[in-house]
Amino acid sequence: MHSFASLTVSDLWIERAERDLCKGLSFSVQSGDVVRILGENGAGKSSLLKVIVGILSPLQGQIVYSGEDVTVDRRFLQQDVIYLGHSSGIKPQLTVIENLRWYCPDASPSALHEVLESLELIDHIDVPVKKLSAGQARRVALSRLWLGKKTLWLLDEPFASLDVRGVELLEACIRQHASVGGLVLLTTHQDLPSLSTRDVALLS
Amino acid sequence: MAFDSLSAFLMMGKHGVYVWSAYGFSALALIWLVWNTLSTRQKTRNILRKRFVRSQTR
Amino acid sequence: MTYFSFVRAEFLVLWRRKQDVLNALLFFVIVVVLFPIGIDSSSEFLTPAASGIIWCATVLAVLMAVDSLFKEDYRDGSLEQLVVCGLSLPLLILLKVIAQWLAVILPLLVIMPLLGEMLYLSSASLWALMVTLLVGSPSLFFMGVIGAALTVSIKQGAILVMLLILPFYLPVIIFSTLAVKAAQAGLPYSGFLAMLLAMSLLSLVLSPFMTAIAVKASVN
Amino acid sequence: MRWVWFHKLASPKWFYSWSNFWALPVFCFGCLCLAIGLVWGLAFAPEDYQQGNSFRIIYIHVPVAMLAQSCYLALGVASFVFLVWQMKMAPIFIKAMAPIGAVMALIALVSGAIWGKPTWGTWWVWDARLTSVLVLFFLYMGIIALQSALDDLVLANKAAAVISVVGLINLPIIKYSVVLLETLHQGPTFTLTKKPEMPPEMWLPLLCAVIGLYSFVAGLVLWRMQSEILMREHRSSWVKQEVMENGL
Repeated sequence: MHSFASLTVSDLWIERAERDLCKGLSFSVQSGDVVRILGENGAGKSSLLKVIVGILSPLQGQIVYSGEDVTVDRRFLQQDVIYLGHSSGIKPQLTVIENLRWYCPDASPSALHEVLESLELIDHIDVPVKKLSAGQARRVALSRLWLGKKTLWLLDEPFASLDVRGVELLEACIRQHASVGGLVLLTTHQDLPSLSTRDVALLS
Repeated sequence: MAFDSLSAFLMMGKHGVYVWSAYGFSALALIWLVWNTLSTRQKTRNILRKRFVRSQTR
Repeated sequence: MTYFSFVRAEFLVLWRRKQDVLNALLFFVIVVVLFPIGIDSSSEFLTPAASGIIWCATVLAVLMAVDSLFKEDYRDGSLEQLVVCGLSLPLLILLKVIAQWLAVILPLLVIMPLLGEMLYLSSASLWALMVTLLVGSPSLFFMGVIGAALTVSIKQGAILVMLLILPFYLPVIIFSTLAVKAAQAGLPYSGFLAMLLAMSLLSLVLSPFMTAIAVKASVN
Repeated sequence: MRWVWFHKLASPKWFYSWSNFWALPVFCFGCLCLAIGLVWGLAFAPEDYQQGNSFRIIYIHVPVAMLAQSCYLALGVASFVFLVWQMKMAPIFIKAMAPIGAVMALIALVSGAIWGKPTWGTWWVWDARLTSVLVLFFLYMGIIALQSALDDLVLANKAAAVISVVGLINLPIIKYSVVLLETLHQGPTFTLTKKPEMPPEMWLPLLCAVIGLYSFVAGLVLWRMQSEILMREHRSSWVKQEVMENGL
């Protein structure tokens, strides 16, 4: 499904609101890796993901994605990434299916149906998202992972407000993605025994 | 000197009120600007000095 | 996400929020109605003042509509997604503004003959007024959207947007009212329309880039 | 090598010590020039044959109005530089300049209005120049309000720069439009520009006051920028040394 991909971050310095979050952070991720970013609250886990995806700019450092230097222009990386932040980016006025058609216009109806079936959203397909519960809305956002054919996943607290079943589904999904050569970076306080993860620690 | 006496200078013909009120307002505004600038400068230094002293004693 | 699916979603959201557009329209009508009631309802006052009244009301209604353009997206996180989706952000903003413009200005043009009648405008000058609206209003949207993007992270940003953006609307109001007055006097007014068109085109070219800078700085 | 000074200017530390040296002399020179110009203009310049002594307001009104526009020009250029080259000093300059520009525009408005009363018989005329200075004042206030409303420093920098650049592009259009509006309306009976030429004993003090005010404002800006630099760079060691060792 994916050709070989890699993400290399070297000597990254991040400053937010007059605070140094990263001082010369370096790490590298390759196809098949699931990397957990560890750190206390406020250590800059979310900021690190935002820097990688291009919402924030680092003070200095270099970001290389699959051999291409994307430090200045993140376009190449952004075409191959799914980023899920604290707020999921799902429009509450639109229905479940409309949201998915917006984000993943290429997905075939059968694929859409299958994913919504497995996420137990199939009964709510024509319900505006604002009428769903928080957990269900989260599942709508996560269903992009199944549908969008992108290599790099940057997930900020993906397990928040998911029930046990949802966590299982997501773990399975991440495992599957890694096994076909995807890259996953996630922040979570949860232990993920079923996933073989590597950790990157942010010291505060 | 375009005026014969000090009182003529202050009267400015019949326009003394206008001239002196315009200059008065301008002077007030400019003095406020200078005061604001210098006091901000002093305040910044005081704040920073306090902060540095506190971090040294800790 | 593709440009097409983005536009489709934009129009769907606008359709779901049609109450907002209706509110802006009602606000516009009420502001217009205030003038005959508050100042003078005779045709001697209203006919020459009509274009100014309608343009001032339009400006306020547009600012209200534009101010909310990014608010929802900022709150639900889809603004972030627009920044990182790999598509050109200025182009997405351009599409978004065009969609909003259609949703606000088209209904406004539809009720314009009614208001023209209420303010005793002759049909020739009503035409001139509608043309100035059509040609001039894009620049209102494109300039307003910069202010909206700058203040999207502030809770009570509406007043600030007015303070920031209203001075820039001055030329548009002046050119349009002059055009309508020229039409009322039977003079040619195409020069003013050309000015309005030039302003709209200039803001169309520059504003998406400025707004993109502002959006990127706001979503962090 | 020729650009060395420019790159140095971009470094807050270098700029701080540079401005430490220049601010006071520039400011004092400005005060002196301004004082000479004003005393000369108020007491020694000949009376205007048309407006009488009320024309003496020109010696504060014109310099201040020029400064109000020049400050905005500088603001706009600095913003453009910031948006294109991300120069660190530019937002500091914007932050320091905006309040000064606002005060200048305000003085220009008030002194203009006071001048208008004896000349036109009314405090306010929708004259093109008065209107455009009023708009200028609104622009300054908008920038200041925006900066104080945004807590995030990065965002506040960008926001002020964006709105200043947009203002810089728009100002000529605004000016053109109000001039157009005025020429199509009935103009005021007396205009300030009708007079053919000023004699040198009238415009020399004006020139002196203009130069003085420019220099005065330059000194103020340097001081304001110094405070802003100290605040923003408070984590670097040179600021600590500067604050702890060199008192005022």
